[in-house]
Amino acid sequence: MGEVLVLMEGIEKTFPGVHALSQCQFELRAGEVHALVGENGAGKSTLVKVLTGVYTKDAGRIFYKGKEVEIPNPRVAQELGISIIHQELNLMPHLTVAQNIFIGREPRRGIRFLLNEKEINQKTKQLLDMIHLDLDPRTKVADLTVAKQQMVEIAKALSYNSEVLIMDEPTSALSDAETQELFRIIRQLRDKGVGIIYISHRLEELKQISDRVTVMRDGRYIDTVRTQDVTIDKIISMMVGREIYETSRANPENASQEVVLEVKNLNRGRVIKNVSFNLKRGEILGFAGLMGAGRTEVARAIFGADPIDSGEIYVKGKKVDIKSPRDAVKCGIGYLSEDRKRYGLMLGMDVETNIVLATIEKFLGFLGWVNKARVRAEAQSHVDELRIKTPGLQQKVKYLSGGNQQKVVIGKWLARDCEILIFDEPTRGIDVGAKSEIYKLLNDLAESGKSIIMISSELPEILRMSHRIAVMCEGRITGELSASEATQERIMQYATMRENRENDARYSSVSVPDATALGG
Amino acid sequence: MESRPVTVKDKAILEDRAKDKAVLRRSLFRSDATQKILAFASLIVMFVVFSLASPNFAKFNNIIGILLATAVNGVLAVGVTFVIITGGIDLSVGTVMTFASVMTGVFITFWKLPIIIGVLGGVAAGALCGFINGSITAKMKIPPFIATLGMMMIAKGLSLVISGTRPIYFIDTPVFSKIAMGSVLGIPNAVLVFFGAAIIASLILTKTVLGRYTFALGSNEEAARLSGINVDAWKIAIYTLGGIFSGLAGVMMASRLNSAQPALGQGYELEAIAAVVIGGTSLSGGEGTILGTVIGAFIMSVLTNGLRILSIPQEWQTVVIGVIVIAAVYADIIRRRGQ
Amino acid sequence: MESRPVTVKDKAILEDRAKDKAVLRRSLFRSDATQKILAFASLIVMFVVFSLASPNFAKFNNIIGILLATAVNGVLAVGVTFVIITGGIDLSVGTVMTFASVMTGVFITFWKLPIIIGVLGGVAAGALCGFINGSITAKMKIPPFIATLGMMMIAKGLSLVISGTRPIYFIDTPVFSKIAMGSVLGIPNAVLVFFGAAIIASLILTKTVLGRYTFALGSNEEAARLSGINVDAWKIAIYTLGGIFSGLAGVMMASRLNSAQPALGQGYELEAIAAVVIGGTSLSGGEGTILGTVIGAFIMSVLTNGLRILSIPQEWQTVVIGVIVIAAVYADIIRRRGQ
Amino acid sequence: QAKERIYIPLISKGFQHQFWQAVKLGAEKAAKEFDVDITFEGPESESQVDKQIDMLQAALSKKPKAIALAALDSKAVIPLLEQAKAAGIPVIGFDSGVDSDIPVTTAATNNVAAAALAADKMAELIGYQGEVAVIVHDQTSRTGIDRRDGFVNRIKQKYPKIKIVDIQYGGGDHLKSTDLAKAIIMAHPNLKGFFGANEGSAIGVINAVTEMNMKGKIVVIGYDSGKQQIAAIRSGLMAGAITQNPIGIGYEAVKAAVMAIKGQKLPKVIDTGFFWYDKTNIDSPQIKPLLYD
Ligand SMILES: Nc1ncnc2c1ncn2[C@@H]1O[C@H](COP(=O)(O)OP(=O)(O)OP(=O)(O)O)[C@@H](O)[C@H]1O
Ligand SMILES: Nc1ncnc2c1ncn2[C@@H]1O[C@H](COP(=O)(O)OP(=O)(O)OP(=O)(O)O)[C@@H](O)[C@H]1O
Ligand SMILES: [Mg+2]
Ligand SMILES: [Mg+2]
Repeated sequence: MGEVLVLMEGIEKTFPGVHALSQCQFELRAGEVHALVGENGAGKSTLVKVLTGVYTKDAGRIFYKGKEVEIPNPRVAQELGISIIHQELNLMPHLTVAQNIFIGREPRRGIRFLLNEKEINQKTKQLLDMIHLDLDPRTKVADLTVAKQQMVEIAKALSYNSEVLIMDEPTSALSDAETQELFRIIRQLRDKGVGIIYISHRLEELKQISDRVTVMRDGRYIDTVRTQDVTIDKIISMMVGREIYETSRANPENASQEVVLEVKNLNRGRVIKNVSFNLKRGEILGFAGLMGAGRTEVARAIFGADPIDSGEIYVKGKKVDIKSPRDAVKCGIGYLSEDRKRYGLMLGMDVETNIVLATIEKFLGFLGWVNKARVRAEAQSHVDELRIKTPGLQQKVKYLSGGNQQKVVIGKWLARDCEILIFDEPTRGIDVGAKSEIYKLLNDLAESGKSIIMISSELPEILRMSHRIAVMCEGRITGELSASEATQERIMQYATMRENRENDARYSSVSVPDATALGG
Repeated sequence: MESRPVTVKDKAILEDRAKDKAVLRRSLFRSDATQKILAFASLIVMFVVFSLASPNFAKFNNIIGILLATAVNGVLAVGVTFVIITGGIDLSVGTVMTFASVMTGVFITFWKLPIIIGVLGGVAAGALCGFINGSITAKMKIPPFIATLGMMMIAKGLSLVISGTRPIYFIDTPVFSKIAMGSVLGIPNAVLVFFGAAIIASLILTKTVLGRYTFALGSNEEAARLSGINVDAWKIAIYTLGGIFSGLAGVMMASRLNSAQPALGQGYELEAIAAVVIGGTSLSGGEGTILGTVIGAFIMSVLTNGLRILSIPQEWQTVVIGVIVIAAVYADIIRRRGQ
Repeated sequence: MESRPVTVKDKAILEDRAKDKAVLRRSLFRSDATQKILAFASLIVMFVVFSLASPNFAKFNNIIGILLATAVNGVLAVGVTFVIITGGIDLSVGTVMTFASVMTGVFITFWKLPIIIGVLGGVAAGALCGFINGSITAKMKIPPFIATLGMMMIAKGLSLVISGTRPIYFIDTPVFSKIAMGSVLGIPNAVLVFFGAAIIASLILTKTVLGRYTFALGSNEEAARLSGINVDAWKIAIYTLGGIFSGLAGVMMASRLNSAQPALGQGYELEAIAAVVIGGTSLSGGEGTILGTVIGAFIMSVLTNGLRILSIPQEWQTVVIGVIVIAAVYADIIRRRGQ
Repeated sequence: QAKERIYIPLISKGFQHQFWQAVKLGAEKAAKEFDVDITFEGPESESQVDKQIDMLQAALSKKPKAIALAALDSKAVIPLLEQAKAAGIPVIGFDSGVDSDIPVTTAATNNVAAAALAADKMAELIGYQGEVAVIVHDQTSRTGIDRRDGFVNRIKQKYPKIKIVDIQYGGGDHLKSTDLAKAIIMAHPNLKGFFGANEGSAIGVINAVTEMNMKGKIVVIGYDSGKQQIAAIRSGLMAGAITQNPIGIGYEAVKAAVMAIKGQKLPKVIDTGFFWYDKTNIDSPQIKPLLYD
């Protein structure tokens, strides 16, 4: 490890109602990958935002290569050679990939004002090739999947050639293959002497990629350790300060045989092709597949969020005609989307309103009068149940950390008391503690007779939680596995079972990567 | 929960609980109420300044005049507050108001219907326009700016067509003018109607489902839809409610002028929207209060009246109002930032 | 690239490649050009209908009349397109135009400066107003709706104050009226200036940094800020550019009327904004084209002219235009959805 | 103790237009002469009846010795006039009458008769037959309606061979009126005469005729004065126009207010008159003082 690049000490930051950082310290050396971990709301993002000039610190000192610096805005950080991939996507959806990557430093031609579009497209192409991302630089970002957008963010951060690169949960939207690609790039950079701050809730990644780990809790610095000296369990206990709930492998036998949801021959354009499956009472049905396999599409179609071309849906044996989410909710179906900010939350509104949003009709009196006391009690009960960390029911959701936001969305559907719950990537961007709570919650829900569809891109999670697993590829269900027969290998086999014969021929010899390489 | 030794986590929870209380205290202090009192303060300052500048300003008659001048625009502003909180806009409030007053005239003067039917009919005409605005916005997915711009023109044209481009007088029904101009304890009915409407609106906004959904639509419409809310229907309901207030304003206007003036109305939408925004409601939706709107409407009319009383030349009045509109919103922004 | 076994990742990439091609094909098909040709088609339809309805419509003189009637509003609309693409709005374009024409009058008629200085001065006056709009919006964080509403009133008041509420005539400088009313091959200069301004605007929007940041701000301002762009400075620049176009419109207006009319201007902003939106630019920012705006402006003026030629009573004209504004935007929405 | 100065507010129908500025000029002249204070204000457009009422209300709050009013809608102001009467404030009408006996006097132009005179002149100039069009500034305001109806009714009654082919409204906006007039001329190629019922409308017609090179082919008659109209009459572009006596209106209104305060007797109507002016009499001592530019 080389010289000390960044040294932060005594950092303080307070938001209205939240002491986000107190006496925080952090050290980054050249040529190391330094992981920053902690529960949701521990202050990780805040710390790196202070370092990159997004927030100004209340107190404390920052040294860059030994010299004390002030970083009042992102531009200064860029000029120092610090770049960041934010936890939330920060792209301009109406602009192309190339335009996004070179925003703010467009090559000019002629008199200084003319853009050189050709050059940025070329440079972008090179950059994308470097990270093995095959995209046309002229594609509009709005047309990309979240995962692709995340890769574009990574490409953008790389393009600065910075000496310090900060990645705030870069893998939360990535498939395992893409994650491996990212690690390859990170190692390359590290070998060149770049210092990397790596924030993630996927603790198994730490062992693969990080040299040192700094743990934060409740806005405070806990400790910095060398990764090879500690176990994951040790890190976890440092993070949460307690033991966490661990499921044994979900019981393969599902008690009930009663089918609560049956989907027959669902079709929607090219993204859903003849999807049929059923869901039994008290069952957790895992949906596995690669990025873009169509799992989200199926969920949205069932939920009535998108129109379908054909297909039948039966709830408890009765054929239902779901035309809108409203119909679905009436049939007792709840859907927790994969992009909570866009589809799940009213960011500008308080925790209470978000939790009771789908339920409020239950608390109405004469002329639509809302019974505030009952609403409050309902919301409070879910805040307590889910241990949502918030200063109060009136706190605006946008001020909660990502994990707590996710819990608020879950709270909304628990309040609604739906028979059938579809969880789309329920643990995306959530810390281990909260994750285990969510697992426990899913199990409790299933035990209490609710039926759950769980879409997840994390195979270990799928394997651990599901009674049964459906695997999708290219809009079709390519296989169904019971918990006992499921392994990562078999799931991957189904997940890559392509329709196109030509592709099959060309790739029949492809070896499925082994489980460890997939991050298991 | 099963019994287990107290862990670090539990301590953290206890600590959190203490922290929460502090936060709660702080957030009570910066509650909406406090904020509006501060906004109210700037209204008071304006009042004091004008009172010192002219002995005629703070006289009872002039205050009543200010209240009257606020009433119609205030009701319009209250109505458009709902639409703005959903993240929409309603440019048609002014001409819909006119349309409603023309329809009242048609019912009462042309068709000789009872006054109460005329009043309800006028309000219903406003509601209909609002309903159409809402339907165009919700079902045809036309941005509200355009939908209501279209409605602005349609209502304007129809008012002229229906009235035969002539004012409709309520000469045969002298009682009609009492709706706005009668008074209780010296306070004109129009003012009482305005306050009544504002109170009802405030209750709707804060205590009913409609109010909650108004905020929800403005905050994240897609999330609302995916929560099973019938977004289109509620949106139509909210625009209809806005139309009802425009209709009420139309009846008040007709009563005050004892006539339906078909050419009036355009330009009122900007005044109403300005009042809403000065009152702290955000044009991007998701937040706002009726009390703020009422204060905003008063700031506008106190200013206009005060400058008139001081006999400031009219062209300068325009300049001053322009500056104050910006300053008032800026003060609101500073205030929020300070908290 | 080092050689390595083909991985799942590669498969995904291949899959994506197919997808990307589809996207590419789709986006070629629904490229801006195609879309604008479709928008143009509805203009043509309108044209044909009016030509059939009245033999006087498609006469050369009337076409020139339509072109002239579009010129001033068109330049305003082109200017406000930039602001709208950033997700903002400019309600002051109409009165800023008036302010610029009054200043031109002051320079040329009152101060006897050379015409070219007067013209540049008028444009500069517009730019100044735009600069102030931008500064208030960017630095004071006042929503553009309010900032420019304030500016609308300020510019209106100042125009009256400066001109002494009297028109300023360009009687001593007959050449001045040639700026708009001279002609080349029968096409009035005003029309040529309009087309020139539109072409320059289009180049700025698509080929320069300013244009790029215009889209970036409208698409995701926070992301632009986090990318190190000096958002405030660029925003000010964009509003200033809008002001320059308003200034140009003011000079054209003054030249056409051979006088600066200080009482004119309010109401022009809604027409300009309507043209922009009819042209397919979204009020929520991030997308839009100058060609669309130009077509939108023509749709408005062809409609007005055609209805006049048909001697439709004016109140009905208002209704029809209201309906068509909504219909035009709806057609655009349907068209996009279809693709 | 200094004697309190007499204050008289004038509430007009507008303030931005030339005509009202001329009225204001006359009022100021009288104010100087009689040593009183005046203010002059009016709403932005002649449709804003309620704005005028607010202005009147604010003016009453200032406790003036007298008040002068050009009512946009005479019926709508009656409650306030009664208020003034109760407070002992004499009300003077100007520009157009108020349907009430509260105003002690009214200094006004008879717009209907004035427009009828324009119709007579038009008939004469186009040889008592052919197509004629009209642009009016406003569809609903008293002045707009009176001038339109005065012109149209006279044509209908006295000149059956003249056809009024189109009446449109340009809001007094010079630019809009120009485009409007052009469209009308396009739509009616045989148009022989064009009447613009206020300054903005008349200028619009002149602009249209110039832009379309129809000078000499269409007889243009205007209303009021102003630099451009006067120039157009001198150059023959406009055949002539009706002028009222705006300066006189303002002057008489203030003078009457002063007399009313002093308790002097006033006639019920002060007719300030209207005149036809064209190339021949534009510089005559009778016309010249009535024109403004
Ligand atoms: N802009 C803000 N305003 C108010 N509070 C904030 C703001 N940003 C963060 N917070 C609060 O600061 C604390 C730290 O949040 P931060 O986002 O840094 O956590 P994190 O460790 O990144 O969590 P996660 O893993 O969920 O992303 C949280 O309690 C959060 O609610
Ligand atoms: N809004 C959209 N517009 C266009 N195409 C979309 C949209 N959303 C998804 N798709 C496409 O639909 C297909 C199925 O995507 P979907 O999101 O359902 O996959 P998924 O299995 O849930 O994967 P992920 O892990 O990315 O969520 C993909 O080809 C994707 O690109
Ligand atoms: Mg974070
Ligand atoms: Mg998905």
